[in-house]
Amino acid sequence: MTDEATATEKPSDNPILFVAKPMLTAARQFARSLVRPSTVVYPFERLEDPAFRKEVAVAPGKPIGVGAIWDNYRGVHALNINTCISCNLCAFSCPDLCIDMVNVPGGDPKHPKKCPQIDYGKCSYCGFCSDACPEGCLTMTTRYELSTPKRAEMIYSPTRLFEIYRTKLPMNPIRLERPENEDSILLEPPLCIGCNACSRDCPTNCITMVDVTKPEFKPGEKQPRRIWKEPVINDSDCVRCGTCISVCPKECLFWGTRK
Amino acid sequence: MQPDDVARALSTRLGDRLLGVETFVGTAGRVRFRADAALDTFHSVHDELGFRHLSMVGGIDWVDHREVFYVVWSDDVRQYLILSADLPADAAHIESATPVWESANWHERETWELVDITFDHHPDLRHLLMPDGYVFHPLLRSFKLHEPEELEVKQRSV
Amino acid sequence: MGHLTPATPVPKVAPPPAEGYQLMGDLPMVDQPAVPFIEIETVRAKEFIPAAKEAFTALLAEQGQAKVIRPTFNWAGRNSLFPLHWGLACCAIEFAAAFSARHDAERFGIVPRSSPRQCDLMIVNGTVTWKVAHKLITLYEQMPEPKWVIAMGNCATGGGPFRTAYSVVPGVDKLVPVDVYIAGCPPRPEAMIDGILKLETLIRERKE
Amino acid sequence: MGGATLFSVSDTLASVLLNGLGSIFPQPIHGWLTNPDLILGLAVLIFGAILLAASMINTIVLIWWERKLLGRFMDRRGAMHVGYAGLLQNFADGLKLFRKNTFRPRESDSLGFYAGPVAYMVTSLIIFGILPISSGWNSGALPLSLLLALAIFSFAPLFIFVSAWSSNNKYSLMGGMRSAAQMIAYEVPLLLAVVAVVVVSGSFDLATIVQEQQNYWFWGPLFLALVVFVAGMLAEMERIPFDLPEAEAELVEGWNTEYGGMLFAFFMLADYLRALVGSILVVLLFLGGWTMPGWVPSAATSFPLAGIVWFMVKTYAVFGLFVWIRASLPRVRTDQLLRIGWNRMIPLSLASVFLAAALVLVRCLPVFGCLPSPGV
Amino acid sequence: MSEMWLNMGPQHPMTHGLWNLRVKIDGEMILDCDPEMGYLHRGIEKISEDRHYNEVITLMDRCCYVAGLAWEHLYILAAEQALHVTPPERADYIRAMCDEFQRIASHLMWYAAFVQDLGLMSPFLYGMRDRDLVLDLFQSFTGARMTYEYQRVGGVRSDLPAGFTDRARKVLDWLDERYVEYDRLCLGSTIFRERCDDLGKLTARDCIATGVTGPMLRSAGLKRDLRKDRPYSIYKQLDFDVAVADAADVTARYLVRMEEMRQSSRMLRQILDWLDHHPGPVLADRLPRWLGAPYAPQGREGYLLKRNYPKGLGFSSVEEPHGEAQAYVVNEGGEHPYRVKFRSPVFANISAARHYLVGYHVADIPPIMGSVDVCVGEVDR
Repeated sequence: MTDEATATEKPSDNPILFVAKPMLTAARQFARSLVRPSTVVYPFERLEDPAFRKEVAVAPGKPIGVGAIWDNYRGVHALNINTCISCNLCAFSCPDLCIDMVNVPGGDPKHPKKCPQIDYGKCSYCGFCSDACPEGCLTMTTRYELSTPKRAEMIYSPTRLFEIYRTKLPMNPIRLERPENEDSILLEPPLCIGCNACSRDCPTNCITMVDVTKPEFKPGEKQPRRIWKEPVINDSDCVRCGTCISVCPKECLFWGTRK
Repeated sequence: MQPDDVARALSTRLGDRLLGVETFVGTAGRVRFRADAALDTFHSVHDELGFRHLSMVGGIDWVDHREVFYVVWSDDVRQYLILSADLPADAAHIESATPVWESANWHERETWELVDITFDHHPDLRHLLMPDGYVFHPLLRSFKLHEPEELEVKQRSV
Repeated sequence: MGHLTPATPVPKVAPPPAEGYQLMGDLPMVDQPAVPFIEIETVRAKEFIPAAKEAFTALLAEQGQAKVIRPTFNWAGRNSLFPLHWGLACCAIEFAAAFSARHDAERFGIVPRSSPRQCDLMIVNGTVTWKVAHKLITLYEQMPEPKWVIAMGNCATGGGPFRTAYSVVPGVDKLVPVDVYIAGCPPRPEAMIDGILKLETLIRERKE
Repeated sequence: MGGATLFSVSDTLASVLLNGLGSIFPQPIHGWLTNPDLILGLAVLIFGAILLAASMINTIVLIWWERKLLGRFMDRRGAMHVGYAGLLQNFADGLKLFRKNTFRPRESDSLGFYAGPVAYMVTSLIIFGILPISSGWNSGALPLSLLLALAIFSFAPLFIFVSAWSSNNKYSLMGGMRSAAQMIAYEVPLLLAVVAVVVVSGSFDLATIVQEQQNYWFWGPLFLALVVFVAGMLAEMERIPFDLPEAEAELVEGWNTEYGGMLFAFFMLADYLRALVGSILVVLLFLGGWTMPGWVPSAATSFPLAGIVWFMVKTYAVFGLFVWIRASLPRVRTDQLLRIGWNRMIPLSLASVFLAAALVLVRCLPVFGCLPSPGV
Repeated sequence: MSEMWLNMGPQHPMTHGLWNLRVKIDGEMILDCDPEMGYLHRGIEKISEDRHYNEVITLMDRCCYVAGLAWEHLYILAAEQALHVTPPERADYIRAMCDEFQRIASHLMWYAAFVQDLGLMSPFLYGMRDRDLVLDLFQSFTGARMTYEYQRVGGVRSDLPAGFTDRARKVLDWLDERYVEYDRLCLGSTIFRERCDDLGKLTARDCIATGVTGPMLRSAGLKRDLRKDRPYSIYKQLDFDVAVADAADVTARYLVRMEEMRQSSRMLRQILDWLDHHPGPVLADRLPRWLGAPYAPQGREGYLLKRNYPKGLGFSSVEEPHGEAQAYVVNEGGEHPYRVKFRSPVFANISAARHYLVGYHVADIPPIMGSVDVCVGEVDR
């Protein structure tokens, strides 16, 4: 059964060497680490510092920084509040449900802007949210030191995430391309009452309400109570967040393939 | 080995207690048998077909009934075979596979604990993953998960 | 030596009169047994010991402790934190990696010990299930004072991705008091060291 | 023994102190204070204090030395942030353990639990009163100091067993049992290896043994005995590869599982005290003690400090060897340990005794002398 | 000493995780043992039923935390079969590369833990140090050290960064030198051989009866490797040997794992060469919307059901670093899997503990359990 065994031959017992072989190996390592041990003296030297990586990579026999590329490390998030369109995609793509959309101070008090607030006590740093972000305003940075003595301090408000954005840490450059055959949002016209809710709440303003011709009603026929407008969705601007579907009171919007 | 070969080999001993062998990509087939033919099926699969290695036992709760499935491997044909039997939801029990495959022991303990399928004549049917005395069977569909309730946070006394 | 504070006298509470109890004047008076002199002296000596202790502690607290003793012991305590050597889940691997050649947490005097008796820091590195909860509490109680707890990673902080599960404790702070939370899933070894350094700053300001 | 010894220094110190103090008082008190017995007693106290301080500081520095060395063997740095290069690390550890809560498990035996570590510590400390560190260290004219040192050295497993048994823990108990078995197995070859040294040097006095090595150190002619002695010493010190009693992988912390706080610090400190004693014994018996090749003996005697420094350098180097072994070898199993002890070590040590006797007989020692001596 | 039961765990340096080995001992001899699992049972199979297909991947990394990418691959293979999706070829190659690097990382972790059990101190540090290099590679294309969330149904998240293959080759060169050093430290030492030879014997017959797989099975002389026997992914195109030893003891397991790392290096060089010359997409382009892209917009409930997405069953089996892992995914047409069931190799390996522990000494427990390579996360799930 074990004819072509590759690992069967054991190194022969050499009683003369006894314990000398491992001791010599350890001594060789000792001599090597006298020059420079592999240790990164952490609070003073950091691997995410590119200059330091270059220095240790060339140290003799110590490829510490060879494999490391830190650009796409998934650390704490950075949020650009200015470009955020409040599309909710991050909150809905989060598998751990750690993102809440909260009001950002400032702006129009009647229609406050909502931006993600992240609870780092729940976040699992999977990057689904930054992958889902259509505008690239929610990205992950290389910062990983998040220890705190208070549990409440682990919840990062949008303002705090914006401060991280402004520190100009290296950010995750990976942008996923959208699939080509993405579904679009379709309308089932007979149900629509033209209430404008979808157009009002669309984060990208890609829904415009256009007039539809009011049909002739025979006298006595029940006339539907509605506004004679219908949404038209601009597919190239649409980020497919589905806000319109969730706000539609009559459930007349649905996912589908546009012919 | 193809599903037809499996069916031919098994039908002699099982007769109409073999409900059929379906094609399953990546395996030799999916044998569906009646629960009362369990030991016969195990014996013939083990002795006659030569599937000597039991890899996995699992249960599925389809709300109206339950399904138990076994994954076995043969070193001769180098293929997997899946055995599956439907059990009624109110009396889900089946003969234990431990006399045939010793490795079924822990798998069946786990399946009993999580999906509430009792294995008759199991040598040691007690809790494996949950603490003793746990009365629920979490992988049933009726067992729902929810956000944890807020418990009191312990503070340092000094 | 400072003033001796008298031991607080135990107030003698008269037993409440029972229901329907009546004072009767013609009851014979019973003589109190005489307390021997030596016994009284013993009681006094016994009182002296706690009083002297208290005074001595007060003296230390007033002068020496704030400036010399407490900072010294705080310095010692924060520079030799022995964490409990145990691994719960994923974070345990990063916990081990923090003691590897690259990160080398021993630089800060952090040496994991296997016995809780010799530890002063419990790093809860992973998911805590209800099955292990009482063992965790036992281990915590076996550690001698002063002791600290670090919740490492999201599972220990609040259950993490598994907090909805039926078997998981939603955060170890429901079982034992937690001093520092380290976010991350799992935190990098550097982040763990950073958490311990944060704990050291807490110990530096310790007032006990 | 000429020159100033440490004991004579403390003797002088005591007499100066007491004479000065006595001169203040009138006659009867003056007479009492300058009593030679009292002076001698004070001298002993001073001497003991100096010894205690020296051994403690040396032990703590030894721990630092091990941590740094181990760090380099493991391709890392070791303690480095507390004090310069981590020198204060072990002081911080000790202070912290001093501050910790002292406790005793409820089911444990009170007397054994407390007395064990203390006795372990004390027996390790006593040996320092016997060991001559330099020619001018102590008067130490005990004719049997070597035997006394080894006898006290072998007390320790007894106390380990007592504390292990009384802490009422299965792991501790197993550690204690292993410790006892190990002691019995390794005491014999250790002593036999020492016999070889005694045969060659012709004395049980450590100082004499060292002086015998003035011309040539014993490690060359008695290499076999050295190997046996080092192996036995490793077992006695309970270090890898013979650290079964506190084998961390299977017995949680071995016999000190239930100990914490100051009692644990006692154990820790006593372990390293014993390591220090072991290294010192190796230096004394085989590496020529404070003697130095090319040094005129009288110079060393008249200036003991140089001898001490040279001695400590050797001691730390020997301890470095132990650390090296610890860094690169796995630990053996109980039965293997006993088998090695009875089946290999004892024949080897017997052979070394015969070898030593033969060497003495044929008077060919200078041939094997590893270092040429200027004097002879 | 009379017989007594000894609880080793849950907090014990031997366990490398959270489980309890109850052993019945007489003096130092083991008479009986009873592993007690479940201290880390997190209900991953149950939580998976509440998550959509890509979100289960985050759980897979935490299920087996030393071999996250291998478990992602396992789940993805089953999910793709259940969902009728085929990944592009380059994604398959990248997944195989992940598998093999993960095998090296996992075996290095095993090496570190195993030698520490034996009392060897510095090789623990060497193993962890070299594992960090592999983790650096992972970090450079997945963005995390241990929990990668890299593979997706229908491909992988992103392509490899520029210059990755050269870096990977450098690390492989470094590791090839280190394997020699590891062998010198362990096999070259007489004490190691005396401790590990004839220890924890588990014959091939017992292995099959108790369902033991992986390096433990191969160390018993049975040449079974799913990468050869049932080639999934692209393993048919690779040239490698199956590491086998026949002594069935701890040394044999050591030899098999060391040889596997060498074979992984050999495979990786082939894969890296292929990746250099075949650029292409890494995510299937004709994906149903909910599967490929990590978007999860509102109004998603019942999305696939409404569209009559075909139902399916998925079964996959991969050679994980610890042994054969299997996944069984039931797709009932919803966007959540109806049932996910995993088979962990360590689960079976531990359940056979009575066969390879009884009759040895207490001091032998750490090396034997170390050679089993316990990862409690995947046992308890």
